Amino acid sequence: MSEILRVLIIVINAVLVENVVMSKFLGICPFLGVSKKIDTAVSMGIAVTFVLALSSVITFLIHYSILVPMGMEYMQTIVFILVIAALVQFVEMFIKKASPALYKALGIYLPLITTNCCVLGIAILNIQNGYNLFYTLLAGISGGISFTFAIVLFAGIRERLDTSDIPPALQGFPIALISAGLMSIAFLGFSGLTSGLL
Amino acid sequence: MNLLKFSRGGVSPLHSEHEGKTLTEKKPVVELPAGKTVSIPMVQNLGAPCRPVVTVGQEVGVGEVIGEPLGFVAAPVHASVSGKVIAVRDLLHVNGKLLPHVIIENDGEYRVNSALKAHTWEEVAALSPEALGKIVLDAGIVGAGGATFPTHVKLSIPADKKVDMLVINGAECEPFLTADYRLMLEQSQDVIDGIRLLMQILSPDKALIGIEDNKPKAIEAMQQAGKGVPGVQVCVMRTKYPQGSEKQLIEACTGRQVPSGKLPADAGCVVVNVGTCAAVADAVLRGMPMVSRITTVTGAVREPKNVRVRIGTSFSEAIDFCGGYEGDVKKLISGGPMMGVTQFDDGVHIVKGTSGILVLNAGYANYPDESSCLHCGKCVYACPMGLMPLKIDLWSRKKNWEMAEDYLAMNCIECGSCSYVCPSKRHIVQGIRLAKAEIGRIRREKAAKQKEGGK
Amino acid sequence: MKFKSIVKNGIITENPTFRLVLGTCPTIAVSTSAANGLGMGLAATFVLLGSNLVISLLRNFIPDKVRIPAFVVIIASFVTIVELLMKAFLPALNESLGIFIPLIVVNCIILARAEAFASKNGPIASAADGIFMGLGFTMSLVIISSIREILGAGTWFGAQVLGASFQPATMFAQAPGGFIVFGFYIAAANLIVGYFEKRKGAKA
Amino acid sequence: MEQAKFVASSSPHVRGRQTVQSIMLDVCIALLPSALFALYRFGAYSWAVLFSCVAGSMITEWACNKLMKKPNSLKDLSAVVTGLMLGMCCPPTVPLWLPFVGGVFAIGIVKMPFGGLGHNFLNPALAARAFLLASWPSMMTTWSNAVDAVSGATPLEAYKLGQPAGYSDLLFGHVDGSIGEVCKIALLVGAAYLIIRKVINLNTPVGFVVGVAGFAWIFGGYGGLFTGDPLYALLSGGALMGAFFMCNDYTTSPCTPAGQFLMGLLAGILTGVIRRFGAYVEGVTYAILFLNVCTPLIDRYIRPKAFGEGKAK
Repeated sequence: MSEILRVLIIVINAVLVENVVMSKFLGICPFLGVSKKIDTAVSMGIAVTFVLALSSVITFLIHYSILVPMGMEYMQTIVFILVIAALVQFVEMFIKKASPALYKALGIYLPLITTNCCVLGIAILNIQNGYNLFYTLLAGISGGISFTFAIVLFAGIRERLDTSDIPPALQGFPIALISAGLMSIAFLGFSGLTSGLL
Repeated sequence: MNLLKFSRGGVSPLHSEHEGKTLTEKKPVVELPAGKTVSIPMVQNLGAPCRPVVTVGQEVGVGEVIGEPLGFVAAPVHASVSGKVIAVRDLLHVNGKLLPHVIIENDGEYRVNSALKAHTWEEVAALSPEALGKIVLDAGIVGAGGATFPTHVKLSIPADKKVDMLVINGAECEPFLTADYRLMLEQSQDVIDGIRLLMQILSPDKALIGIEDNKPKAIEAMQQAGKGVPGVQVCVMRTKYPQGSEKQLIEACTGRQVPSGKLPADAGCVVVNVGTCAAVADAVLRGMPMVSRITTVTGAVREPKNVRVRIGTSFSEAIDFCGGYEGDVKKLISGGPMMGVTQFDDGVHIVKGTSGILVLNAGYANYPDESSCLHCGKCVYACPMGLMPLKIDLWSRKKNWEMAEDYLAMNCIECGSCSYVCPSKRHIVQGIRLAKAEIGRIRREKAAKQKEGGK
Repeated sequence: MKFKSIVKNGIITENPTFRLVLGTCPTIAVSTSAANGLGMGLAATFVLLGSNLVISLLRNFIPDKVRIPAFVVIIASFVTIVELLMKAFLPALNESLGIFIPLIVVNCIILARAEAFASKNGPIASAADGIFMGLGFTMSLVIISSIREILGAGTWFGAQVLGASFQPATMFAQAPGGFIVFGFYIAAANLIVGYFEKRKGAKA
Repeated sequence: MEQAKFVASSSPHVRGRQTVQSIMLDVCIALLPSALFALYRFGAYSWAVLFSCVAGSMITEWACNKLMKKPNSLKDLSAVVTGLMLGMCCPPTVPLWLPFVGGVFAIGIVKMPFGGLGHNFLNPALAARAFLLASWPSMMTTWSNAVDAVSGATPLEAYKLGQPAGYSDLLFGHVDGSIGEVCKIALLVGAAYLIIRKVINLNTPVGFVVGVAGFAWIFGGYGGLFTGDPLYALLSGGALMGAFFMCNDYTTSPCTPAGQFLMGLLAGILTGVIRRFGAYVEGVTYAILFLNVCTPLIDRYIRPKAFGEGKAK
């Protein structure tokens, strides 16, 4: 099979079949927290995708060029989280200088990304799955797209919930979680979609 | 036949049912004698009100000016009977507010004010458009279809705009109302005369008379009367509500769309109701200002009728003339059932824009209980303005005016098609109206703030 | 008494799960069985206890500017300890919790307690706060995972509880079940707590 | 102020005849041919399944209203419709408690927590079917029945195995499948009734049919592109049921003409994708559910062209 098709299938797999939020349970905090409006959800998604792509590559390089040679794989968690925290800080500073407009749109979301577990989670998974650099980058980007996809759809639903008469006891987080659960029912149908192709 | 229609939406209220227009469409217009007194409101048009210029005790003749306009967008008010002014005081108006009325004791002589002057066609031919426009203004002519926009304002086209189409509104798309229909049948010559006069003022390329295909006799009559008048043409339109709305009518007759937020003149059109045309003819050729009009009194009254009624006659007099109420009446509406305004009391008085008096009994007038919006989209299909009424209404109820504005609440013409089709019986128009009011208020506040900031 | 309020805070008034809605990822991901829930809860409790204690001890030495990175390093160290211990002694549990063990690092509960409590209070109070916050989290996890295990597999801590004729609804063990049960759990917990608070308010 | 003589209200003062109740009743009537066919083909047990579904949803609706202290909403018949729709998608062999649980799920979790009729974002019947399918997969895919014990594979399964059923069998329902979806003629009669009664419009169904048939034609065949059988794809499984009864569910589909067509088209294509590549044999349920999730976005960004907007003169 051609390489391009394979890449496409990997992205589809990440977005629909093994969606980070809907089936891997990563990044649920921002998924619930930053999904009240579609516009902010889109911004958050872009920011996460950006950081994910960068952090995947950097953690990959650090893991194989520093940790493995030194036999310190057990330090993975500490090192990765520090790298991600530093990276987010750096990206924030860089965007602030390079594009104030972008900073205005994404600025407040960037610090939140440090504690977004899909960033650390995907970095660790990449190592666990033994991906090479190309697939690590691909996993980072498709993970970001996957998160963006889920959060934007969810934001659409939540905007609509704003005009509904939700019973008081369920308002806020409960209905958001129930909506997310029902949404993941809809995602169940994609299971096995790419298994025959990968 | 290829029928004309506006491009989107619309509903067919009461179409197949033998209620509505059949009640009165075969009834010739009869004169409704004015009562002992008439109470003429000083607010009879969209725009500025009038100031009473008569004093208590003064004798007035039919057609004498009793209210002078306070502004450009206003038309003078004339006495509709002859007699003595007995009071000037605040009374309930059809718009629901307490407003000044001039009350005249009717002496029954209908003595016409001597200052009025009729013109022959030869005299008319010598008049400039401005002079003709002045006659229209002095005659207090306002849009007779119900919107009551002063006609002379419509006729003064800004220099940067060119009007090439005069569109005459004979659609009468509201259920129940037949006043314009009877007018077109019985006074087709007056309507054509009015059109000729208006054409002299505006010099358009064409005058299109839009009539719905459920009024074949009116179409025939107008075609007959309009024969030989250059540029006049009858457009037969498919029966669909709200065909008689200005923007929809223009689209149906000319194929042009008035840009959103703009006036018909921006599409090169002026729209005038057939009743207004007849009033123009009256004013110019007979010298009589707008002191009476044809109104349909219908619904739950014993003898529904089309009547020619003098301005200032009370609703109760009109209803008594038509045999009084029938059955358990619940609603009294000034205008048609789709856009008319409900009245608390039948003591209000007929104004220049009262195209109908509709009485609904309990079976009809029940104010349905709402249920939740199903998002069925029927209102989206029905909306002639291409809006999403359900969204505006939903956001309006959550007091989220930005979202309501985002869904183009301000484009709404309040035709009621959305509420009509709604299976959940939601009062969509009401919600949109609220949103429009709030958005308007916010815009005005913003403008005021900017002005202050500018200083 | 302060201790009592710490207990109450951790388990009820500021329960990380149903009041603050923090740490949602592990709550949904690992609550497929009661044993997993308990394991995850205790692991998080251990990290909370350790990080709260150490941070509280070091609170006067850490410069304010590098406060957050320092906290993260401390938390990550404890997570690593848990990771290694689990790998060594509870390999089965480690396997089923998988990636969510290292992800305790980014569990917002822990950083939130470090920032909000441990950096401002003494070591004993901080340790107590860590324990009871952890227990509050564990309690929620055990409740949610018990519901999911019973409905989704008919078992509780692996033991058959609902007779053999019961046909388990496997959806509750899958993703949708996690979200939905969690949602209803928050609603129910808030209703119950609200009811008692209201009654107490009425008494007082 | 003195007692007003007349009622004052906002215009318009006349309303159309269609009500929520009349619409729901029409849907029930439209489902009747399929239900009658099921009675003929699968026997009385199939009606027991339908009743179990309806009972589950009605009881839950009543209980939820009690619990939330809301007025009883049973009389709008929406719970009946949800129950019937769910029953129509169940195999005729399920144990009776299963559809009941499905009805409870449809109303108690998919519909009422969001505020009841009109507020849910997933089609309750389909979501409940997905729930049943995810929870009790074997029961939900056991088709063999007492009437003829020969078969055991639905037309879609047969197609994958290379032994497709004949068109007339598909059309007249001589195949295995869920209670309501086997007889296409009955479904089409019901759909025609709904169209005549102006309950549904054709935007979504046409989009869905085009999507399913187009995808099946291009990618559905096993001999390369453009070798698929679009008619077979339409007549098998729940495609027609999905097109005319599920996809265009008012609440969970877009409300603009363009949005409705788009939603139908995408759902149709996705159905094809899941049927062809997915783990499930039938993809209608999940495809429509997924498009339900997308509906708020479609409604947000696909708007009708407003009168006089962007067209100067």
